Amino acid sequence: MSKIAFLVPLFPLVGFLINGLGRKFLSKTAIGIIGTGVIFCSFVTSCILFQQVCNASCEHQTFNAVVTLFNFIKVDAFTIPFAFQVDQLSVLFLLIITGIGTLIHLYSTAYMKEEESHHFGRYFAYLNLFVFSMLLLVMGANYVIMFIGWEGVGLCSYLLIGYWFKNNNYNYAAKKAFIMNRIGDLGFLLAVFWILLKLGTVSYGDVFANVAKLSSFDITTITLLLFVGAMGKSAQIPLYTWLPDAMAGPTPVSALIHAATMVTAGIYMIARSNILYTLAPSTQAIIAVVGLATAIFAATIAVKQNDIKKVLAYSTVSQLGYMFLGLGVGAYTGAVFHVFTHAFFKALLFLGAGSVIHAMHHEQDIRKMGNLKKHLPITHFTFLFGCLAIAGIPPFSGFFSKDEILAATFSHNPIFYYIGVGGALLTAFYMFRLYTLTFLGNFRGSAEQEHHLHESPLAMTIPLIVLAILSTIGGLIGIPEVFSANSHWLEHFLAPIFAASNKLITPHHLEHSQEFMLMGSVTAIIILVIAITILVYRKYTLKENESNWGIGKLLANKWYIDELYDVVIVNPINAFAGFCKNVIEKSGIDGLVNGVGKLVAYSSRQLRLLQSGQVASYLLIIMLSIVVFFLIWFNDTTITRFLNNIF
Amino acid sequence: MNAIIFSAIMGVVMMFSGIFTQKKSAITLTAIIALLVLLGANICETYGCFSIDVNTHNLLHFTKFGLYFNTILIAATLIFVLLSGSSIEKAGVYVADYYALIFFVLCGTSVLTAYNGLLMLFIGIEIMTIPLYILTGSDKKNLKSNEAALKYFLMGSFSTGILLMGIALVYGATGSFGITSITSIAPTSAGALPISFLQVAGYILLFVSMCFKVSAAPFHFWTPDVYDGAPSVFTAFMSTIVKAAGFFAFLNLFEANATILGPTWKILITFVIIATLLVGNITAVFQQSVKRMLAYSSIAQAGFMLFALFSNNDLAKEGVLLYAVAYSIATIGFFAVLVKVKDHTFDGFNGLAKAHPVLAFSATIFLMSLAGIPLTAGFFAKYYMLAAVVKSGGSFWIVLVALGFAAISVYYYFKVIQAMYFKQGEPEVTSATVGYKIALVLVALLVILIGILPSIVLNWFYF
Amino acid sequence: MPIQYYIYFCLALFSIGIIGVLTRRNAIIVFMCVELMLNAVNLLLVAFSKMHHGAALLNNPTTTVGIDGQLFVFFIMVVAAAEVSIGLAIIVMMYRNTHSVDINFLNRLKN
Amino acid sequence: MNTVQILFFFLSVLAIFSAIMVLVSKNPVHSVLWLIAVFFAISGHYILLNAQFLAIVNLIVYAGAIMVLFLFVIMLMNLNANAEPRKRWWMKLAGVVSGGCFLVVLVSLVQQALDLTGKETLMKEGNIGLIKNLGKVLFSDFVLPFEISSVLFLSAMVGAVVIGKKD
Amino acid sequence: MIALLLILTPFATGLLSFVMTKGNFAKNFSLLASIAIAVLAILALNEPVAPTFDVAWLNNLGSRFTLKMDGMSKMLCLLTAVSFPLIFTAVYKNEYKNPASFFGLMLLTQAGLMGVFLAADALLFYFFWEFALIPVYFLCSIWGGEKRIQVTFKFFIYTFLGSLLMLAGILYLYFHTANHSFAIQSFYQISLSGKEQAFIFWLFFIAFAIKMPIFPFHTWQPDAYEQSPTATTMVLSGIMVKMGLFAVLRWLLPIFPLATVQFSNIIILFSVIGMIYASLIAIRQDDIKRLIAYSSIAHIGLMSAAIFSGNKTGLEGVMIQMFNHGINVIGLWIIADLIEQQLGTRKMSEMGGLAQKAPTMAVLFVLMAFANVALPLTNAFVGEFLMFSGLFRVNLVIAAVAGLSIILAAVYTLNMVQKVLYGEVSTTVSNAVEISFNAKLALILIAFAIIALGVFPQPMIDLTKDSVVGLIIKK
Repeated sequence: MSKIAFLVPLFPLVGFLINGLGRKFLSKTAIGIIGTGVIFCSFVTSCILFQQVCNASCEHQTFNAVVTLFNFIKVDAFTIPFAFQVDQLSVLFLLIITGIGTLIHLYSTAYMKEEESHHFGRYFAYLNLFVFSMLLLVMGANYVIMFIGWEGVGLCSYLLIGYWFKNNNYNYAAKKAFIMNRIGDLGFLLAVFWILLKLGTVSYGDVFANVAKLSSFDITTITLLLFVGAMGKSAQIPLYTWLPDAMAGPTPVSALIHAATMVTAGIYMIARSNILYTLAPSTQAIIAVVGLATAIFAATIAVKQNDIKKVLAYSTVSQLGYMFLGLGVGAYTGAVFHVFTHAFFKALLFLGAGSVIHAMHHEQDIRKMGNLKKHLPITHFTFLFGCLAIAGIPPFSGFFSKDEILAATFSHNPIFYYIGVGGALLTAFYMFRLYTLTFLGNFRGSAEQEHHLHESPLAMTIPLIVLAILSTIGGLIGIPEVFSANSHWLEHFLAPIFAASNKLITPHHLEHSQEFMLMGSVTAIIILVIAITILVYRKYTLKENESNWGIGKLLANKWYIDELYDVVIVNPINAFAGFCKNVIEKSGIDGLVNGVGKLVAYSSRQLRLLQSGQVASYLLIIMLSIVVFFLIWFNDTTITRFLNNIF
Repeated sequence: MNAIIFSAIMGVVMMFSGIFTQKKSAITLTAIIALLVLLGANICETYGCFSIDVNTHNLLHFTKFGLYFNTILIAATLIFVLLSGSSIEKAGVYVADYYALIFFVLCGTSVLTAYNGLLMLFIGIEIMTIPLYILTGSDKKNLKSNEAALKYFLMGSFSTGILLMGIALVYGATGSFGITSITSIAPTSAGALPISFLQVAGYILLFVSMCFKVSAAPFHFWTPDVYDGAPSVFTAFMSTIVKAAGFFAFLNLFEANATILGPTWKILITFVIIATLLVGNITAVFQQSVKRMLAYSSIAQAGFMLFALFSNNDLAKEGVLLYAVAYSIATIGFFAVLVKVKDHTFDGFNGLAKAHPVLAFSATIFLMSLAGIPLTAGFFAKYYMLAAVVKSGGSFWIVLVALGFAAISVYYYFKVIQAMYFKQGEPEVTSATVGYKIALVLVALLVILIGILPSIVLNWFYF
Repeated sequence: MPIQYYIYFCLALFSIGIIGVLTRRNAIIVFMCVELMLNAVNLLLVAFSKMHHGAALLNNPTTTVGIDGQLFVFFIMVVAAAEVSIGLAIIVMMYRNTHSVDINFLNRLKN
Repeated sequence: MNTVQILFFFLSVLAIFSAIMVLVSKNPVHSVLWLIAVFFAISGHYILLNAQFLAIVNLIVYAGAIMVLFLFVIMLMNLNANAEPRKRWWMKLAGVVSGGCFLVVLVSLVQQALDLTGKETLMKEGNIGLIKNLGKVLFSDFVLPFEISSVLFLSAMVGAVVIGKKD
Repeated sequence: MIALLLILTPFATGLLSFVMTKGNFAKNFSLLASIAIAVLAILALNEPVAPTFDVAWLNNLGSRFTLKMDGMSKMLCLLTAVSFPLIFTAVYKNEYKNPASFFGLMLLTQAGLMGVFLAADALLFYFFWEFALIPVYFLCSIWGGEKRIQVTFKFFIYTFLGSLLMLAGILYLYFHTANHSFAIQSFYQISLSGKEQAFIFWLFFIAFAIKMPIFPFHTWQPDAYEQSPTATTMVLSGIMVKMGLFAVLRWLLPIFPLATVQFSNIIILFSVIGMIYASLIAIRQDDIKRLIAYSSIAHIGLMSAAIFSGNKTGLEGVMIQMFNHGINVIGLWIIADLIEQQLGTRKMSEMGGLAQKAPTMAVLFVLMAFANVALPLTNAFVGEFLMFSGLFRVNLVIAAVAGLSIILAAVYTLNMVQKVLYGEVSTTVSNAVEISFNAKLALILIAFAIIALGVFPQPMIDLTKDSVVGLIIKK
């Protein structure tokens, strides 16, 4: 029944091939239809799979189908099948990826309309390839297939960030993204090797079943190394700097890859390996700390950003931090839930931003916007929904998922909780700063821009509307127990995945009253923050030489982290490489090799002086040699004795 | 015996051929025919067919190995004359005399391949060298040639003095001049020295003078100057056939005595081998003249040949045979090209491949053979030498040293190839006939053939 | 006479010859010193020949042991004669071209 | 000390003195004359050793023919004492030292060689040095090198022609 | 018989090509010949038992002309056989002076390479080892760049010195065989003491290390790659370096088990140092050819480290990576050559925006580049995965350090891609045009192989499985 699973990635692959190879022959319409169509087909297939999984879990059967296509690598020590795993977790991600993917493809057909035909084809080819890779990542039944997807999405991210390849800054951003991802990938890879070494298999089923065979050191190391992979892919401290730069890519790309799907791969991976992490509490602690730190850190930076996409990018980093916090405190369902809702509202926000940028003719500075609600009503409303969702206003989806994570954090460690809440307040602040500057107040752009302001075409607004609806109601799949018992559909749905972990986690449930109080107070404060923010920023006027000072300057410059990396890592490596190239290689090793040659030449020049041309000196050397021969032969004892006698 | 008699007769015939004809090519033709006769005579003897039955009173001892070696020398001379006949004709006016002297040298080599006592060794060496003094100085107007001849002569006679002193001391110790008898009378008297001092001293002096003859360092000094100064054709002859014969004599002399000389003997030989390889290879690197480079390279090759003496086993014997063939043919061949090129510096060879591809190709093969590149005869020659050393056991490091020097030798040999193939230039080349070219290519192919199947040389030895 | 005396004497002559070769510059004199060396060898050979002969006479009054040594000397003389003729010819040729017999000037060929 | 011994030492001293004089004489002609003196001394030794044939041959061939040839050449070239410039002193010293070393080393070794003690040369007696005996052996056992020597002379002759003839 | 044909055909056609007076004819002839050889090699793949060929050769030396074609040989012969048609296709439009000689020498090189991979007799192996070198020497020196003579000479003497050391080792071993034979089986049966092994091992290893080349014996390589005509560079880096690896697998590991165990750590260490070192240098390279050269050193370093990891996983990785690296690096060289031909420069700082002028090439270039960084689903990934995995089994830290090269590879490869393809069109690029059909064909074939072997590596792994088993059992 899950035989159709292979179709899910196959459709995007076909789309990639058609668009990629035929980009010069196909019309834009055809490309758009093919590009979107294949993803839609995948979506449909995913829905069918979802249905099957649902049916199975409703009947309380463990649905855990592994579809093996062929043996990818089979060597003596291990076998790595090219296999897909269709279960609750993967099917959920399939829906997100293909669903949002479809919407964003649709959106892109309009957004990228101005591109030349073959670039348009290239764009869709990349996008399809990305979906294909992402699907491999999610569906892979073992770590290697996941790694294939893992690197594949990195590649597509690289290609799409550098889509406008004429601009070298974009290329640098793309390169940075790829290399930072690679750092993480190395960790991932080492973890895979470790697993292979200890267990001889990388298939999830076998690994999780044999987890008992691993020592706690092994598990800690493996989980840490995997987490390094996740850090890279999901932009956590210290490997987060690529994500804001990745905004160089087309906005739909940011929406799909750098908000909704790819960056959540790390969460997926950890959720997938939850049993390992549950058994490695120290790793979990690290994850929680890193996640929380990232959440706060990115939020502080977002406060001072003026580029509409940058704000969203840091917000993404921050939200990913929350997800890791959730994972770190053992709230796997919560993390996945947040992935789910975040995918909706962050995609929505990015697409909305895209719509704004589209309307503003590629103006991205929010200080030069304002009062756009008049011209872009649909965008405005959908964006507002998104903001409310991310700020965590009930009953928008963000509220439920974030609350679940924070609740779990509270029971885990209250200090983390308060810090997390602080981050949530910052989120509300910067999101509504963004919203206010963009849509409220006065228009601060040029007159020409104002003249051309218009609402986006249907292909762009439909995804916005759909996503806005989903952002609003998406939280309903995970209503906390507080409100009604057994209402958390997601938890039940994913229960088989986290079953093993849940057995090991001692649930500390909060008192309902306490939970209500926390929820209520936090919500109240957030609303207060929003109100203040709107009031402050709706009066904002563009100042020419806006200077930041103190902490503001620090934040505006992103804590100087890029500069720090340059000084601490990049420059020394470059300098060392230069030293290798110019000194060690040239003077050292090659010098040694050439030195041998020079030595020969030198000794040649010296030795030939022996050939003086003088017969007498030739004969002299002969005679001396004869004497030496005699001395050698008779070990010169007899001769010294003689010499002692005569003198 | 056939070879000695026929070479003497043929020498006289060549002397007189100059009286009967003034056509130089006719003289060359006569020489070729005479060489063929000589070759035939020598081969006949190997198969037991003698012209005159001479009682040598044990002064000469004809072995299969020696006769076969002599056959090789004569054949090499034949190749030499075939390739360089025209150059000999241009070397001077006394063409017939030159050929006569070459035949007298062959007489000397025939003696050396069969000698069975120090007397015949001495006479053989003298017969071989005295014509060489003359050939070296045959370019009378050329001061370099004069100088070379005088140097060669002075140093040669000096080394003869050393040789004779050695012989005298050995005689004093043993009372005999025979090689075999010397070994049988190894003194065992209890003294300060394990064997008779006179004998050891004699052998050291003999060793030195033989080293001189085969130009092993540090007794090699005459070689570069003489090879450089002598007319190129005769250098080719001297550095190949004569040297090979010298080696044979050297090997024969010490083959039987190495055992009684004991371990110190190896130290001396090792010293000489290393010195020879060092001087030959290193000094050749810096040479500007190809001819002089070849002189040094011939020293280096001698270093390799000395391994036969070092290891002193059956493999060494075969090896020296193969070495003589490989080295002689390649050197003769390369000199045949060299004499055609007017400018003997490396730059003189620039662009030869373009102007004269056949010459360049053959020269490349010869040089590769000299460098010991596989699939040329030179490789197996070196191979046998080193294999012999390994087989004799111990001293593996000396093989490594030798190989290091072999790598250096590639440097200077390939400098010529570089000049010919990779550099631009207009080399001045005296006209080469079609016959010459065909002969050259055939010799080059022979080098490759031996390189692929060395057994064609060696199997004759086993019959 | 003890054989050592002859050996010492001949070695002395031989060494004087060598020293002459090494120190003189006149090619002719150098050559003469070589002849001196040969003569030292000759005498040594004869001395040895007589030594072996004397030893053999004790056992066999008609022996000819040692005669080969004297014959060897004869051949050395023969060869020396031939060598001298060639040597002098070469020296004369050299002199004709350079008007000098100084071997120190023989340095066109070097290095 | 008997006559033979006196004669031996006399001839030896004469020979060595003359040999040294060959070296140190400035004038080549003097060198030749001193060398002839050496040859005479050596011939005297031959006679002492009863090697009459060699004594005579030495006189005829060396002192008579070869040295006269030398003399002729020297006269021909008109070389005199000043014709030979000074050699660098250290070259001379090195020559003397190395020749001396050679001598010292060999002499010291001969001294150590115990197997030579007691061996004596036969003086005056023994008839192997007589022409009759030598001739017999020369033309029977040693006929081969004798014949082959002809090749040597032939080549020397050819060589002299090739080199000596003016073209 | 097919084994012999694989050597004879290129040899004979190479010689034939020399005598052809018309350059164009020689070119076409060589292309056809190389295709025929490729067909032969593919036919050989299907032979169920290892094809052998054996005739008497040097009887009194104990050497026979023995060829044996096991899985590893099959694979490398296949690599050799398919590379040449690709190379010939790629350079089809290039103008060479005296093309008859050029293609003749190329085919002779192929014959030598085939011989190396097939020889089952030490002396024969040595012969082919040298025989492969000579034509390359001429190719590089005649058709190379400005500094070709010195550079090639250095390369030649360096490798020649190495092979001389190997010869010494062979000699030593020969006299330790039971029956004084050069046959590989006799060599395998030699039992040497640990001390002897430790000594002779290095003689062989240095020869192979120079050929591969691994740090610190690599300095000839970037110069040689830079100066050689690109067709030759492809042979050098694609196939010839595999000679070294192959030789280690075939001749070193089975003969010196003790020494291998003893020294594997230090060799792995040097290989890994070399990887990082070469990667770092590659980061700072501005010359595209040198960059590829250093990248190749880094890759070879990994292979050599994996060989000495001494487990099946690593060895199987090496086996297939030998093939994959060959294919990939040839692809990169084709691109580098095209770029140099079009732009007249190899300096990447002068390039930029080539993707706009030659989009097809850009796509293929990017693909090759990502194969170079071993992206999954390209062929290189499988090999590197297995090799790292094997290395990991030996030493975690070393594997982790070696893993840094994954990151560094991304840095320099993407640098290259970016500088060449992206950005605004620079002045040197402004006249560039799309690549010609033949180059496209060659590159597309390579691209196809990259993807196909990246997705379905298993046939390749199966092909060489037996060879690996042989290597391990002896230990």
